[in-house]
Amino acid sequence: MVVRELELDLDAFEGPFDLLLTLVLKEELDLAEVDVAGIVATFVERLAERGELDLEACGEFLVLVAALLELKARGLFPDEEAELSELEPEEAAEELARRLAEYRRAKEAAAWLAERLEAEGSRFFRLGPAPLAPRVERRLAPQEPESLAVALRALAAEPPSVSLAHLELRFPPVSQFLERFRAVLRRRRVFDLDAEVDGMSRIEQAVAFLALLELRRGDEVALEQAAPFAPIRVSRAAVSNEEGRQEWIARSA
Amino acid sequence: MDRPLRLITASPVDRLARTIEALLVVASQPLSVEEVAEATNDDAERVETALRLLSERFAEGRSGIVLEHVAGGWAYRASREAAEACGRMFERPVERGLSAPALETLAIVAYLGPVSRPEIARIRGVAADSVVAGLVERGLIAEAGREDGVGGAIRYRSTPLFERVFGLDSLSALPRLDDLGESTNEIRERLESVAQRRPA
Amino acid sequence: MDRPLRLITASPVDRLARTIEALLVVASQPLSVEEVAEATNDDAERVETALRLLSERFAEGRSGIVLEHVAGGWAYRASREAAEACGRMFERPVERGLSAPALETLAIVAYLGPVSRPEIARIRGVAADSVVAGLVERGLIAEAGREDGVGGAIRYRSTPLFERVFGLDSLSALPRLDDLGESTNEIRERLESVAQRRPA
Repeated sequence: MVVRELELDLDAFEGPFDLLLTLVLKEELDLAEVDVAGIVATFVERLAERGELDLEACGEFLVLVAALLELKARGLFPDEEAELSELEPEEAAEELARRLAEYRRAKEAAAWLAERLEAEGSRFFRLGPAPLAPRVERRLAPQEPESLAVALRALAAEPPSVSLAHLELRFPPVSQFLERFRAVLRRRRVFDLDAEVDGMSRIEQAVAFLALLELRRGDEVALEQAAPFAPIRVSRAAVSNEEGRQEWIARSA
Repeated sequence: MDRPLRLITASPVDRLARTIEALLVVASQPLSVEEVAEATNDDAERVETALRLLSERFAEGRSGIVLEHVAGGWAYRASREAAEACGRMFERPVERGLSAPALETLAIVAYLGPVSRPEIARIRGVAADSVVAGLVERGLIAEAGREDGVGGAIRYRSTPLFERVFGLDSLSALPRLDDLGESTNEIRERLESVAQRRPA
Repeated sequence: MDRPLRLITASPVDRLARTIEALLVVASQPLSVEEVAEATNDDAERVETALRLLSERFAEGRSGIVLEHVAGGWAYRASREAAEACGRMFERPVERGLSAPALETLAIVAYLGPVSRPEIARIRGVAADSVVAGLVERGLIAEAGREDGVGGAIRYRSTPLFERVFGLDSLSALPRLDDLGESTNEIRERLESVAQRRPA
């Protein structure tokens, strides 16, 4: 399935997905008018028609829809994010891409560390002093009492007013839902997506769905839907070594 | 006496000896024959044979690592030949100052003590366990009862060594902090309220 | 080629090697060439020669004690052959693995440190407090001052123990992030290649 050729029939737009992106990037289409959940629904319908899950397409779709949602969320909350709303759409897209890349790199680095830890699991070395080593006495030079007062005054100083708010994602991060769904699946083998996201905003629901796709991509869950728009049923993937390991690690977190 | 060298290298006792060699280099306590036998899944007699073998290899004059039988079992030590170098390595220079976390914690204990770890953590905005343990080990602070009697958190106060290091006759000689509050309680409240506003 | 064995045994480098052997067996941390040179009162070049000699002798497959360069210095560890026996006797430094959030946080601190909890939270999109506390407790990361000097959030860096547990020579032995993932530009290009700027 070619994601860019996905035919959309939305209130604000009719045509292929790549044309929609082009119009949005050119600011000829107001993203606030675009029903992103509708795009997700169309994509899911096409997937369902094909009967098998096209993982490559899901991955590509995930990145594109995440980008759209981020841009849209920014546009919808201009007052809460004054600094970001000052960004040109071009810059916003760039900033978004930068953050996606940053988070992705952190995840890649984490995956590398996990592999390394596994490979170095048989590494044993002494922690602490040797049994027959001489005891070391740590001696401290005379200190200035004033340094204590300085330290306490520093602790009493008003925190810097530099706000990190402009750096925070308003848009709920996919990772939040990943962790949430993993937690649910540790307690229950199966759950209905609709019940889990009940009461959330549409944007949150869409992000929750993205998280599900990501879990499916990693073979952590199986998804079932009896018919388009029927409740999506999420179940833990068949028990594999991988899952056993995940649970084991999760318990020690 | 056919090719004895080859025999030794390939013999299972030598393999056992190599494993014991490894256990001893990881241990931070002397190891008893029983402990080694359990870890290697081997019998005590064979372990003893292997240890004898090792103590010949790791012997004074032959090796820098010397295997010694002490009260609690077997452990490596440095050879006498290396005593001078070891002396130089362990002779730590006098430390010039404390790390920032240690100084912050010490200031809190000195001015607000006796004070508990949870309280220190609230003021600093971070768990205080390892820093407090370090200061106790250095003798700069010490336990001083518990909060609200039995079951409360342990509280800490500064020690006479602390006063000596900082050149204080007593705690009342600490520099004044009138700008922060009129009483210890006021200072404490101010620190806690600032901590709440600090970025996590 | 006269009696080469005798020559080697008596050579000063071998004596130096024996002394270094001894230092390493009592040291609590990996020793840098400079530290060894200082303790042995010898020059760095000769120390390096001796260390090379020792790492051949204490090599995997040959000895239960393995000498390796790790965390910016030289240290012994147990041979892999002995891992099973070690596992029965000792706890691993990271006994029960690390959760996915812990690994992500550790990666951020190792690559970007010193870095504060708010910064970690921004990159991961979820609060980092308990994960950071857990990593500090395991000794894999440690405090490294505060942001903006006075009053800022505490920053963290990875520790030498982290490098040892992961078998890293130094932090620069971590793979470059650019080699691991797509760069910003690539992601942006991907967005644009799909959007393909058709005549609207």
